[in-house]
Amino acid sequence: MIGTGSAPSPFGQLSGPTVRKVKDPFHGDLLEVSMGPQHPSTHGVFRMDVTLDGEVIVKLKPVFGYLHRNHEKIAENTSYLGSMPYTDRLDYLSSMSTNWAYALAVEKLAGLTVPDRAQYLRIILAELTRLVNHVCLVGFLFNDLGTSFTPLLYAFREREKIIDLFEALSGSRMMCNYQRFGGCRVDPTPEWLAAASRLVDNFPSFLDEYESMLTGNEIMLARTQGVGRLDPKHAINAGITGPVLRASGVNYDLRKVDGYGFYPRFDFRIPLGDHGDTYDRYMMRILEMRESVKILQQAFRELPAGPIMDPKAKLRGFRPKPGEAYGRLESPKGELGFYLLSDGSPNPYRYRVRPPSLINLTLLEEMCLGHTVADAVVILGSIDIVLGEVDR
Amino acid sequence: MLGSGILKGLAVTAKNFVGSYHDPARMVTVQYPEERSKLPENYRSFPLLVCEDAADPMGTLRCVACQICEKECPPQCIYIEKSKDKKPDATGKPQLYPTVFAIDTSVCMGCGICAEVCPFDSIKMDQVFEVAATDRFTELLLNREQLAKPNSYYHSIHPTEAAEVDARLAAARLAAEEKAKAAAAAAAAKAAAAATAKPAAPAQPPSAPPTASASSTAPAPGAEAPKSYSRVS
Amino acid sequence: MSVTAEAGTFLERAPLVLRDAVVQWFPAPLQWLAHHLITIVAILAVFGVFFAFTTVAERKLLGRLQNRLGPNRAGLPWIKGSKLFGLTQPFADAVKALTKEDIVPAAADKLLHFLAPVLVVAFSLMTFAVLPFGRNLIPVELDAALLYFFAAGSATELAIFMAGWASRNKYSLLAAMRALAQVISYELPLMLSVVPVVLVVGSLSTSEIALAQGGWTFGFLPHWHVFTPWGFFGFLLFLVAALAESNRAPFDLPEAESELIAGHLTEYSGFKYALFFMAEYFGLTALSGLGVTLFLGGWQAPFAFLEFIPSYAWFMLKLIGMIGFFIWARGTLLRLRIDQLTRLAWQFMVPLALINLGNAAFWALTSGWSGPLQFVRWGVSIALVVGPFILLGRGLNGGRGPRTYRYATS
Amino acid sequence: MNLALILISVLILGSAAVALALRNLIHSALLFVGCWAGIAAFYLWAGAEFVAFAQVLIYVGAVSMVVLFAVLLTRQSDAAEPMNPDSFSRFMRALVAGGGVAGILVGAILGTPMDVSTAGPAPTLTVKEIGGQLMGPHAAALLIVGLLLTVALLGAVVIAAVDRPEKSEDAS
Repeated sequence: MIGTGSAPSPFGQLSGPTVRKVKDPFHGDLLEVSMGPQHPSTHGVFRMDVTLDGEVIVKLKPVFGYLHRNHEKIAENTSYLGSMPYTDRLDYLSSMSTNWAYALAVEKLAGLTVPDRAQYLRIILAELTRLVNHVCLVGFLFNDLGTSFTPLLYAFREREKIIDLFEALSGSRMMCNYQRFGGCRVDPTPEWLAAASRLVDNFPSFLDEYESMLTGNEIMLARTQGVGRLDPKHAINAGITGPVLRASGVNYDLRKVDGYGFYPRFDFRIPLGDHGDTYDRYMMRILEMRESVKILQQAFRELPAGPIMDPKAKLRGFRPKPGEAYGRLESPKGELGFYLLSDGSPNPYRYRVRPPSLINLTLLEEMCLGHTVADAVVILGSIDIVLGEVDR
Repeated sequence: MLGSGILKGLAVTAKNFVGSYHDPARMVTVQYPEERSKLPENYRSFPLLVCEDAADPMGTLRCVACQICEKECPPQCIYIEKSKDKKPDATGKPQLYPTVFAIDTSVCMGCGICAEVCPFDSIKMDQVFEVAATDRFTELLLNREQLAKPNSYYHSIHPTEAAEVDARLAAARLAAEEKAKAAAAAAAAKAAAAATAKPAAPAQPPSAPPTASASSTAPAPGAEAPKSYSRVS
Repeated sequence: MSVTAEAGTFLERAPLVLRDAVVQWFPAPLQWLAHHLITIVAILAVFGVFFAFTTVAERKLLGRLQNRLGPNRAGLPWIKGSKLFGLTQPFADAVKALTKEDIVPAAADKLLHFLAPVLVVAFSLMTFAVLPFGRNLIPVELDAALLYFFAAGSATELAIFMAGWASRNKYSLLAAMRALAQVISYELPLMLSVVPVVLVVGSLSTSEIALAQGGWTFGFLPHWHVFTPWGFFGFLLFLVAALAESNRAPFDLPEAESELIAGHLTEYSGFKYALFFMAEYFGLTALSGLGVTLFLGGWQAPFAFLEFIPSYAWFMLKLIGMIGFFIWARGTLLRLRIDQLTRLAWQFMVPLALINLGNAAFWALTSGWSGPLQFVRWGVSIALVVGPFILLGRGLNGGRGPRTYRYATS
Repeated sequence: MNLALILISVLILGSAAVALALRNLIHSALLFVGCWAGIAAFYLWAGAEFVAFAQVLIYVGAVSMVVLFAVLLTRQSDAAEPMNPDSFSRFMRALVAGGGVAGILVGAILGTPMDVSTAGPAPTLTVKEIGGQLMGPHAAALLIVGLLLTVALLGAVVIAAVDRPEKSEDAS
């Protein structure tokens, strides 16, 4: 019988199906079940070919690509500015931080500087996106655990308030298309800033109510503690980043490692987990939300006045000099990077996205072996994948 | 003690249940067709063509068919055909106008880049989102008659932005008039000078007005950077 | 064995008087048939409408739990724009269920596929025969009424198996096996939590159990079983077992949408699916009715001065209260995994039910104690139950608890 | 002979006979359930409510599940057509065995002195008296049956409990 403890190094594990030879008659043949792509709980079009021995998973093959839209090839035939609205469609739950990652890469490529007010605005919007993303994830995780939408709708009630702020600022709730190379597109009005800081101030009270409802819940403890354990060594070898990695106890957060934007000016802490199971991944998101609230409160206090756009930045006819650049930031799902290779023409020669969701998905099988189908659904929910980013 | 977590959970849902009757924060439903939540000013859905007055939309279109938005549009969903003749635009300068201006709203994703790069403030983002249609090809492919909306409507949906644009256009029109007067005065002075020295040389034809060169670099939107192009009639 | 209408307010006797009046119209040999037919028609009418409005109540209550309005747009069919706060929603759903195409898979076992919904509704309706709705309003006066209730209830398992097997679908068979494992493993705690009531009352007949809970001490403390330690604890066990038996809330594993689509109902559509839905609600109402009869004093009024309200109104009020709790639990609690569910049944519920049985025996034996001994009696009775609850609870929870987290220092 | 009795016996015997004739095991198992329900109806007709409901609860509820699970879980090889007796002597031996059993049964039924004619009104027996009887004179029989069932249950658990190594990740 295969337990996760005896799993060899992940790359060996993924190569061949480790199916037990059937010896005694009581263990009937294995049941091949394909969950998805049209399945209520797989967060979009994603399929898992699961081989079951009774209730226990013996082999799990993730199948994706149903939402592939040829994003990178299209980007090679569009101008740098033209690709910006498409980056919203990558991780459609956190479009502001994806925009920032793309803008970061282009600014590194073209050597543009960004005024202070724009840097602060970018941090404010990135942390607001982190709140939106983590609230969504926690809501969906409880939906997979089987509540009939109640925690999800509480989470979405809070998400709506933040999304309405994005709409008032950038013009669209989820497809913000807000950042430009060298700054931001629209300067927030004082009322917007007041509404945003009011929202951030009473966000912790929502989190307290949410935690009191669910974190101590016995069924939640039974369903998630010890489920889908991820070994730190395997996580590092597989290149996993973000809350999934930190839940296994590895201290790697790009905001501290790279110190991009004005993050070094803010003091915030990075929560780390000890067991690396689904409960830890859930708690990582809750604690990260509390840290984001601290960052936001400091940012609203210290937001300077001044221009939001680098005057030298040209909107059209933008031709960076030939060269390459890799800009990355800590998106709510992990390390999101954009690699750009420019040949001096208005279109990038090569445009590559490092999708954290796809890379976090590679170890899904190792986490699910030995668990039941119900656990596999919960483990998938705790990894937080968005198919727009996985398939690009 | 086993069950305390579950009881706390039940308490929270009970609080929400009771709260939904008196606490507006816990009753978030907006009954859509009857009640409508107010759209923020920056909200954008699909583009619209601004025309000066509602009576004669096709005559007073601001658009000069420069096709910048057609080139910049990421999904390439704008199609423009230039006119052969010219007609004077708001500041009196003869400009081309689009005979065909079609946007395929089934392709358009409402990103607003066309409104951003348009140097003549002629295409802006509308706030209509009830665009259900029964036929994808005819009803969602909007021609310029369907796209054109009067400036008054533009003021109603984007008040501050419209005010800025009007202020800028007015300033540009004033600058154009001064220049025209200055040019006329200079021409008159030259003519007078020529008249005094008329016997010396035949009157030179008035120098052709320098053609307007719409500088391609439309400055970034934002309150303080005025449009750097100038037009002389 | 017809129950004649006797003393009580007019409202109290109204249903019986009406029934006897109608029975007179029939010729003598057919009178007993008319008597029972009227009872059946009454049950079907009352609980058919009750089922309809339970579905609406569930959707509206869940809505309110989740900060939104439930269905409120269903109006009268031909009056344009009439909105009756969704009260006609169930009839709209019924029409939808009727008009939807009823697809039977080609490989399905036609006979069993058709028979399953019929049997599941029939058996869950049969359980209504022994519930005492009012002072004399009991459809069939049986001496072994409780045994009849559980016999009819356990027959629904057969129908679930038929549904799972007849659909010839890998998922529905897997889900049918899970549903059976769940229903069978929760039948034992359900019956064991009911046995203390039989022990104290001394009879299996539900009307006698309801009668035994009459009377009030000091005029306002009713003698309901739920106000005794063994009764309160038995009621909790009964609630959890009833939740599991009717496949609801934390135990709605068979139709767990996050796993096996719609469980053994995957291949059903149209009115057959609505029948399964109806059977689940009838089962839920029947179990709540039984719970009300056994623990909440059946049709007894809570206070002496409220005696004038007819007894069947009290029964309905308590029934609505219990179903309200089921809906509330459905809106809040997470779902258990299949092995946790069966472990909860065998390692936690069954031992506690047996201990509670001993506790009820202790309570029955010491009924003679009075004065200070009363407190000792209550103390021992409570300790007898709470002690094992905490010990078994700690064993079940496996030392799991909310964790504290460290923060990165660098 | 009472009409109801005839109807019930036709139901019981009919469903049993058809169950034997059917090839589909699940259908025959379900027909057996019909047969057991018929026996419960028989008890009801005889006025023994307690036994009838116990019969339905135990047979239609539980035993039918065991039979159906057994049919499902055992390997059904499709090659199992009915074995027709290949030689005459096997047929004779089968006839003798069947006949012998039938003879013993009929002999026992006819032999016992049952005064069918004076069947008085069914004694009205309340459940309390049945309880008293069970706990009083027949307590020993009840305890033995209880012990037997527990042993059977433990046996089933031992067979079913496959020695799965304790799953490491459930160590919490």
